[in-house]
Amino acid sequence: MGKGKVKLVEGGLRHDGRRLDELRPITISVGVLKNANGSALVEYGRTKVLAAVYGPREPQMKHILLPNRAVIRCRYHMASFSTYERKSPTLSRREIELSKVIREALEPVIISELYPRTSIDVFIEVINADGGTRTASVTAASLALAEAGIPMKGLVAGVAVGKIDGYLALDIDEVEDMYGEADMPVAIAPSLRQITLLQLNGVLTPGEFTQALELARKGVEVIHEMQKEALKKKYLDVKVEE
Amino acid sequence: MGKGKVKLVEGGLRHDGRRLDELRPITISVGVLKNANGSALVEYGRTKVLAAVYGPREPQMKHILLPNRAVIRCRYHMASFSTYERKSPTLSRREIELSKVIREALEPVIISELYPRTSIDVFIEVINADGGTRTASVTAASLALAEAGIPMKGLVAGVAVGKIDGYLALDIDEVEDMYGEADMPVAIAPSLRQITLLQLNGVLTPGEFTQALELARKGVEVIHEMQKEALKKKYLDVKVEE
Amino acid sequence: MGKGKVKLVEGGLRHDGRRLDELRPITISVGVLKNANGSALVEYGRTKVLAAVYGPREPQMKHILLPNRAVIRCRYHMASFSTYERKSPTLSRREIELSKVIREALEPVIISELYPRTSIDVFIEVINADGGTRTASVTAASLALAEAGIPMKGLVAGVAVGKIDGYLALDIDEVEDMYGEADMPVAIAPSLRQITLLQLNGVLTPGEFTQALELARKGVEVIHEMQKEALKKKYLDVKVEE
Amino acid sequence: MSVTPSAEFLIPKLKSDVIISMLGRGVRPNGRKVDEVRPITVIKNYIPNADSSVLVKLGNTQVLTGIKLEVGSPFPDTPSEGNLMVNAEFVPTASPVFEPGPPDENAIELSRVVDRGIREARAVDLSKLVIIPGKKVWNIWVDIYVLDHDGNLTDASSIGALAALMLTKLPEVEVRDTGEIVVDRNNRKEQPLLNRSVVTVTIGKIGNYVLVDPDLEEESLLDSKFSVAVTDDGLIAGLQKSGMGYLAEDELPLLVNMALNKGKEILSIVKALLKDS
Amino acid sequence: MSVTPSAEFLIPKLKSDVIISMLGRGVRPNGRKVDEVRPITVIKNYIPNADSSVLVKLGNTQVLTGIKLEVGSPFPDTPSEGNLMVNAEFVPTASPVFEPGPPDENAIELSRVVDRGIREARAVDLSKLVIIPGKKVWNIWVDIYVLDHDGNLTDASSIGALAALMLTKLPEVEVRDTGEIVVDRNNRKEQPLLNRSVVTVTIGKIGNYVLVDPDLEEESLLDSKFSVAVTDDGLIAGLQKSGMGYLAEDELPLLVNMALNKGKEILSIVKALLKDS
Amino acid sequence: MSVTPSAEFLIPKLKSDVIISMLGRGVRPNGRKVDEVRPITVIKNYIPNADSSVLVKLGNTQVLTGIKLEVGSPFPDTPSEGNLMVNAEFVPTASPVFEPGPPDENAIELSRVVDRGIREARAVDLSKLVIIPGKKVWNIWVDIYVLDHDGNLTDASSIGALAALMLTKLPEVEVRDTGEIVVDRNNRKEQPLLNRSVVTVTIGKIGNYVLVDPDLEEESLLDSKFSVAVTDDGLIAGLQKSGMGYLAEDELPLLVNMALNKGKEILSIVKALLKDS
Repeated sequence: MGKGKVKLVEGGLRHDGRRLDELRPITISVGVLKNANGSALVEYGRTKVLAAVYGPREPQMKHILLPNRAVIRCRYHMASFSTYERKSPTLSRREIELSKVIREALEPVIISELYPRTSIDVFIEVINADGGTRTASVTAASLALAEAGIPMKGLVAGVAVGKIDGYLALDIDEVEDMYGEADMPVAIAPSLRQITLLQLNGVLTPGEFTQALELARKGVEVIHEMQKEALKKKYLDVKVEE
Repeated sequence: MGKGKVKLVEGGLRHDGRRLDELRPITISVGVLKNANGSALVEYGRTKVLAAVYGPREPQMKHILLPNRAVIRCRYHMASFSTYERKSPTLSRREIELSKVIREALEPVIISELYPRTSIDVFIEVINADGGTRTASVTAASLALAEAGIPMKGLVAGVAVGKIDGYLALDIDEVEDMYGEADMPVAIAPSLRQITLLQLNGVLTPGEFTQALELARKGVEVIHEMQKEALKKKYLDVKVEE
Repeated sequence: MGKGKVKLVEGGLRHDGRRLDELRPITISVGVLKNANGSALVEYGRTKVLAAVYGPREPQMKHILLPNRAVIRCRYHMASFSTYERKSPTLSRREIELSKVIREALEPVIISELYPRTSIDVFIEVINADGGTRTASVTAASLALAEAGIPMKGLVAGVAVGKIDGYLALDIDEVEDMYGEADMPVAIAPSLRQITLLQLNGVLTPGEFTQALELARKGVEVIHEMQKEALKKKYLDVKVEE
Repeated sequence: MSVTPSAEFLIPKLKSDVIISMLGRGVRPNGRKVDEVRPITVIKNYIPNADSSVLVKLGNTQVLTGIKLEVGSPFPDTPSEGNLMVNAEFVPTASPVFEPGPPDENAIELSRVVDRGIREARAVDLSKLVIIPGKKVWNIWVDIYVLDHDGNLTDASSIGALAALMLTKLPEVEVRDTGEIVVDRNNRKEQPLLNRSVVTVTIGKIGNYVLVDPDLEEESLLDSKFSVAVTDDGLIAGLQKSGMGYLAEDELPLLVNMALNKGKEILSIVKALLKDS
Repeated sequence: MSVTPSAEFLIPKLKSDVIISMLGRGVRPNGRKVDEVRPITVIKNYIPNADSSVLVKLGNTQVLTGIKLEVGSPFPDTPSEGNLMVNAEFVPTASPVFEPGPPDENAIELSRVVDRGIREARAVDLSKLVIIPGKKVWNIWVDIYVLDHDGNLTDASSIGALAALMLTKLPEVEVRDTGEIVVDRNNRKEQPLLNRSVVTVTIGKIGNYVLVDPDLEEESLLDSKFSVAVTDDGLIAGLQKSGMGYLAEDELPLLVNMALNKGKEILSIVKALLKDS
Repeated sequence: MSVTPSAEFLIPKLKSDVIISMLGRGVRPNGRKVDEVRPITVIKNYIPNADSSVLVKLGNTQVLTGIKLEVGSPFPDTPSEGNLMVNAEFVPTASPVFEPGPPDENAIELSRVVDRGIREARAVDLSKLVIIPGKKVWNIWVDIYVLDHDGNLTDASSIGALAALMLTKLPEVEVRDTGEIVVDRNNRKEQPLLNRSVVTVTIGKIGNYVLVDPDLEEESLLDSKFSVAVTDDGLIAGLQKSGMGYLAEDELPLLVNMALNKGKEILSIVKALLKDS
């Protein structure tokens, strides 16, 4: 964070030509895998994330099960080729933290009480990393859960807001993350007005924080519409098949 | 495989004076350990392999057991001092693969249906490695199983055929493996005419493959006779003791 | 052991001014943690060791339990900052050995038959290491067990005797260990006249061994008195609180 | 893989109902006010072999932090910076539910949250850690050992890391002609390493109730936690929502303000404690 | 330790009887002929951060292969060669029986079979990977990620590795006077790295019946599998028998011939696909 | 974490009573005298690829020890010494209770006890292992493989390590101008590496009875064990009490004397065996 040697904003436009409040091109596909109960592929620009859901099911490790609800098992993993330098496939400390943070971003919306003594497994594979992988992961996981038929109070979508060259910018990519002053990933369940993921890596004034949160909220709303659209399309596709 | 800088065949003879279709001196001892239910020590030239069998028994890890048959557990391991450069005792990827390949070379002949919910454990320790360790392991494991009284459809024996300086050669050693063009380990249950292990590391024409397989078959038959001899000797020894 | 380049004894006094048969300043506090069933902090000079006891309780890993007695689980661990050069928090081979040696120093005095199918857990954290950490650990663990109300045949206390510049010396510190000729850690249950830990790292004549053991016995007796004092004090403190 | 934890300390339903109804009246079971931090004590230089160290007590929570300075090589991509490494160990002495072993996701999250606060606030100027540019730098190991767990380990650890860094002074070094580096730990630079203070403030949420610095009993009832890293000049240097619940969009300004106020308070307490003793 | 696996997908006895009787009539449950390979599709350059990459679908099996080129040191015993490393991950997205964790014996066997085919066919000339002889070479990481498992992972992975290597071109490098190596990934050598094509063909055996490219349902009935690495000039560059059963001595010529024919076919399909798109 | 083991070999109560009453009459179940060591055999150079090796049988206990000499770098704090590393593997061939995996606490304790005996007796002069001072030294790997377990693995391993070291001769090395080191394993120094012999003697205690070199059946009844490392000049070069019991203060002189006598005996047997064959 914050080398500050690279010019990130010029004439109100960012290094890739976007406005400060502009999302990257986002594409969403639901149901991309045959075996998983639910799956989704989400792209934020060059960031590409695959999520798959298995469950509710009975896992091998019985001792983790709970009598009053389903447990959520979540793994966020970056493929070796997803990063600029090859990453070892072994889970890093960062991946362990993000697996927890993403699980806790999904917990509030999953109605886990319906499936006691089962496990709902969320496997996320980052295929290409260009900033915003954790928020794209939440967006994808939420859709994979929906396709798997897991009852949810609402969809969750995520986006990061950054501070670059002193400006707040929506959906920052890796260059902006690396040379910018702050990166604040946010995930929101818009229909519930609940923030389920909130982190900040960098420094903000209290005022900037409020603005950044508002910017994230607007971005999430757009992505949330795309999520609903993707599920509707999936549903129509299924209809056609029938 | 295939540096090809060393002269491996001259005047029809190999670097150690053997003919192309000649096995190394082979020695077989059955019942070399007190605790194991069955054990065998097999030497192909300077290659020396110990196999021990425990079972059928109930293992600590109950979850691996199967309701309709015994599971075979197999570990192929090279002792640290067995190789030219000291080997770390931790299982390498090669050892993990060979443990599987050797287990699958024994599975077809073991009548595992007789012992449901048990485990038959085959532990192989390579004491000195000079080429052909996996095939010597199959030969030794097969004998250890026999001594342990595990019912088998037939004995399995193994040998490698190599291609060196353009010639097919039986029972290649480490130098021939390293500087030769191909190494094809084979294990056969001769009484059943079943090939239970077949790998190839190197390049062969289809014609060479057929010849190599025939060469291996002949080698295995000789070793198979020695196996039977060793068991008979063991049996007589036992008689004498009585 | 035994570089022997540093002068350790001069005019009958050691590098820190102690006599050969003199203990370092020892402080003992019992009941230093809120959560543990029993705890003690023991300092031998700059060596500082914390011990905590949980149990008798039912552990997660049921398979280790025994039908006729409690199992003792013991971990001796050095904090990363406890040593001169930072230590990796991963258990070293030395720590694995010492966990066993310390457990076996406690086993003889714990009346484990009273709590079948339970576990009594002894966790030792070396906070600062300046020689004698294993013996201070036994002293601390013994007190933590007492505070936890685990029935014992007697308290155990430990101390090391070293050979430095040819002299036997009580309670050697790290410098004396490093440049001395021998380090003999001893733990004794004085009321039972039982030696429950005895190791030697270095070379002694049979005569020196006998003297060293006698020196250790005297040191342990002093420490044992301090243990009883600390427990009495703890007991009085509790009284006052009531 | 992260798995939904079982509730670690089950509190009887009756007791939990009582506590929640108390919170409705603005009272906490331990008698504290909603925004009241537990008493903080700091024992300095607790570990002779560490370059600096503190034992911090936050109520009954005890955390021992030791700092080791090691001469090492810089990372290839930051040749003119030293390195700061924060590691947290949940020692099994601290709680009946801590098992020996490598740091779990909770310990890793804690150390990364503390690390990010220090790093992003530039509390330590990493460029001052260079010994020979591009070749030799100081590596700072901040090892946090949780000894006794009575709740809010994050803030106790953050206080520990801050206090230990405030006490840290680099040893004098001599670079010989041979390139050899001689470290003199008995002689240290006058100026302390730290150039900005930062501490996390953790606020717990139970339903609509919020409370600062939750203790273990309260933590067992929490829906979610929110940690804010606060600098001495009133900036936000890190955020982390954790736990199974959510933060309502409209309550965030309140939470952040509460954290900024409490952070200021904690920073003055720590500074005073370090001067005193 | 290798342990007899439990049958992963239990197929009802009735259904399995039906399938076997179909095979007796030369028909497969999926309607394929005995020697018919499933449709192959290849999406090129799927991973922007990889030096080359392909998403391969073999029927419903999906395998993603990415290649990373790294500047490294040669092994002491092969100073004038670069290194090729093949690694396979069975991603838990791919199957209800895949658990997260390091590669198990199946993933390790697969990667080693694919590796041996490439290595022994000298598909990549490792001596062309030298940057500074004895000091700096290219390391080629071939990472195979199985995303969706509908059978015959070996051939899908082998196609993926082949196709990704066909697309790989070494970046231009400049060796500075200081010995520093500057890599320009935007400028790549004209000539592709691959100089011989090789692909595995896997044949399954159920009793006396053989079938090429078994899908997941068929795999659950297999007694054994036989993988043959086939080069574009009709040579055998690797063999691997796997599974609990055996190969009969007299059926081997048939199996090898079938593999050689199918290998030729698959290699032309892959080449055509890569030219097309 | 060290955990109280379950009794590995349960001996029927009746049989155990019989054995203990025999011991009361000074007789062991195997007919040995209380201070009688089992027959020792040594097969030299059992492992062609090792620099030296022995297969030791102590009764029915079989231990294979191989020594590998490797050129390596000295540790920074001992620049003018080579390194000795002792590692023990409890091979699962040896006992129904040995499971494959990294050395457990028993294997680690054994290797460290053997290591300390050799190291403290200065059986190997580590300063003779220097090739280029401060830069290149010989590393000696002593790998102990327990193949068959019939009790007293410590002494069998200690004999194995001693005998293998007695057979070890350093290869001749040539240091080229380039700094390259050429090792000629076919030419070895005349003088053996070992300059003092040391061996452990283990005494078992059952109640008040003591017995040297306990076998597996006896071990299952032991309260505690006491291992004494004995040098050929009658010194004590290491002690280790192990097991769940204690040593009585007043019995120690007896135990140590017994060990010193037996150590002398074992050392002569081993020396004779190595000369013979």
